[in-house]
Amino acid sequence: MIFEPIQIEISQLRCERDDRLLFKNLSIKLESGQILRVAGPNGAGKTTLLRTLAGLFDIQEGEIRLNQQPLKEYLERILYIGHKPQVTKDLTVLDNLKFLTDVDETALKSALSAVGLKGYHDSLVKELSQGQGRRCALARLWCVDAPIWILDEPYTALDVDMVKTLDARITEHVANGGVCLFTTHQPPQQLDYQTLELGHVD
Amino acid sequence: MLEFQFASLAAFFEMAPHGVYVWPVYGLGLLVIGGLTWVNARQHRQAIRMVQRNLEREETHES
Amino acid sequence: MGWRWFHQWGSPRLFYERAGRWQLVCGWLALILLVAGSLWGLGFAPVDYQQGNSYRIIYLHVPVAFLAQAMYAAMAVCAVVLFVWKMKLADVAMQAIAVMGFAFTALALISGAVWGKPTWGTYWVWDARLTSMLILAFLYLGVIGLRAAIQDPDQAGKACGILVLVGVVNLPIIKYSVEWWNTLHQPASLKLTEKPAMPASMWVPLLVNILGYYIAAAYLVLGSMRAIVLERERRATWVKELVGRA
Amino acid sequence: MSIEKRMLARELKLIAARPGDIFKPMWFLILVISMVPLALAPDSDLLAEIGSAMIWVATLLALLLNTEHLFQSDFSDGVLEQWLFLDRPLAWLVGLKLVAHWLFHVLPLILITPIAGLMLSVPTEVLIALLITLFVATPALTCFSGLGAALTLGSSRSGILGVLVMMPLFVPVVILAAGVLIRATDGSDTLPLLALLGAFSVVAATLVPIAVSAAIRLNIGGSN
Repeated sequence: MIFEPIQIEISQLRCERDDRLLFKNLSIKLESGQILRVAGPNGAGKTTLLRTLAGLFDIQEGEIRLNQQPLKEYLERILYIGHKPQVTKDLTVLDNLKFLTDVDETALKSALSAVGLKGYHDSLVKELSQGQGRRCALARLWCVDAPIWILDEPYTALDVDMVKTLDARITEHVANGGVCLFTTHQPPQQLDYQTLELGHVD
Repeated sequence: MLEFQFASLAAFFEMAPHGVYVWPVYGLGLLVIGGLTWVNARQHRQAIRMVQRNLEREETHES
Repeated sequence: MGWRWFHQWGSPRLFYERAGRWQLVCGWLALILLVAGSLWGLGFAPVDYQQGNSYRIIYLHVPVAFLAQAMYAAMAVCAVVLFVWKMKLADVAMQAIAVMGFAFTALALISGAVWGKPTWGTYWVWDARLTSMLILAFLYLGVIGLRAAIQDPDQAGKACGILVLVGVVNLPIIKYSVEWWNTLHQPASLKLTEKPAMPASMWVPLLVNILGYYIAAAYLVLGSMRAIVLERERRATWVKELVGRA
Repeated sequence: MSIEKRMLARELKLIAARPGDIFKPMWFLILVISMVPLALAPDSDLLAEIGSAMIWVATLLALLLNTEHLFQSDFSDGVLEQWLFLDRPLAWLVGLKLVAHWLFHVLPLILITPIAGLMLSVPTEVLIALLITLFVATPALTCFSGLGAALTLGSSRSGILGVLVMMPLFVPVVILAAGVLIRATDGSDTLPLLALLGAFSVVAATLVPIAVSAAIRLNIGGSN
């Protein structure tokens, strides 16, 4: 599906946590088709920035606007996958997806085969390996049509094949007019992205 | 209206027959208010000392 | 323009400076009032014909019990200010009041229990007032415990704010239900402080002491708030300057 | 499927996956009740007199233990933060979760109290009153313990803090319920008290979810 044009405007964002200034005067513009990698050392505020953009943290100072509208109006157009597992261990792969998405079962199953979990839909997440659990969480990228993707460490615990699959999916998503923001410590090879370096305040 | 109700100071401190109840209560009241005053002062001193230590650390860091 | 004072008080630095002066005034005033009121109540107020001298505990028990409840309400006001105006100083006040409020509640409980011994012949009776005071003490403990359990001060403040607001809505319900429960189980009992028309020679010193304890509470809360402000603002330039000068 | 249906379906599946969650509180309740005659005396008159109060307190404790970790696993798995992106206000979702919790976790607990009543030789009419008070009062208790659970989400070493924080707020409910039981023993009219208790539950069930959602949002805002 093709998304309507999106414009994310971050202006003069400033954030402090536990008495430490993480970033200030942060201004970025993002448009449909762009991929932004938020980089920086541990504790630089990457997760904080992503969570602020996803509306999970309150904005301390500055402004975030989506298509000239305040962020709050846009939350259902955001797909956020954090670095926590995002899946319930005691549920099956399919039930996990069913709770968070409003998509029919065939679409869910094709999403699962896209992430290499074909035939695993009836397995409990706790029976899967860590990488497979991560795949289950990422399967939502194949079945939810939110234009804005915010992915915190999506590559963690993924094997080479799955990294390629994910890169291809992100490329496809932005080609359709979506936007993707992510953090990672292993720079992906096959993506055409811009980088925002955090961790240089003071 | 203001007339001392006890025959002597000794009788006042004895406060028969309830001095054993009345005086400890007032003593405790004094202890609580005095104790909290002391705790506040100590907390204040500690905060100042902490800022001082931080300042010293910053100075040695810079030089 | 009318709001300027409000925002000025919200500034930690201005508060710290002004509160120092206020604290001094409150401290001396409380000392004078409390010494006068307590001596008056202990030595000069007439003896109660029913309870004898034990009733003189009233000059500590009643003011402290009033304060215990008033301070919970004050915490609720602080919680509202914190949520509506996002004023961090309100959270500082909430933290200070919780500890002081608990201390006064404990004092009210203990003085009530000691008073109970000569009156009822036992230290603890499930009297309506003592029971609601006990529950109030648990509520205070909850607020203190919750703050201690959460590391981030901002988050702890907001969590306590929610708890205090829920608590203050419940407090009157708790009070009335406890009173009703008390009549349900023990219809006629001797109340500690319910007296038919106290003579002026008895209630004037009580009034002096009530005022004195209120001002003493203000003195203690201001003192505690100053220490907390300093601690929380330890990285602010004004604190560093202040300490550097000293 | 609507979010409401999905929520209930998920709750049912979770129960199927962890049946122990339902049975442990029941086990606890019966165990506590069996301790009463052992600690007191096997005198059925005495037991009948204090029985209903003991069952009430034991059920209260079982409910608290049961609700204490209501949001904990969803919070640490990061599923709870996904609730913010669902197309409903958080307070509504929290309310649903509490309803589901009451239906699947609290109701079974109430349903086994007659067994506890038989163990303590509680008279039938009091037992019926006991069941009714539990039905009417537990929604409020569930909401408040849910709030305790939500407030302490962010602190890793909270222990039973959520229980300690919320317990004082149960006082009116316990007093009203005890009033109903006393009147049931006398044979006098219990309806006015039950109505009050019901009103308390209704108000709690409408307002407390808002506080719970504020507490959850606050803890999500603070976690990394």
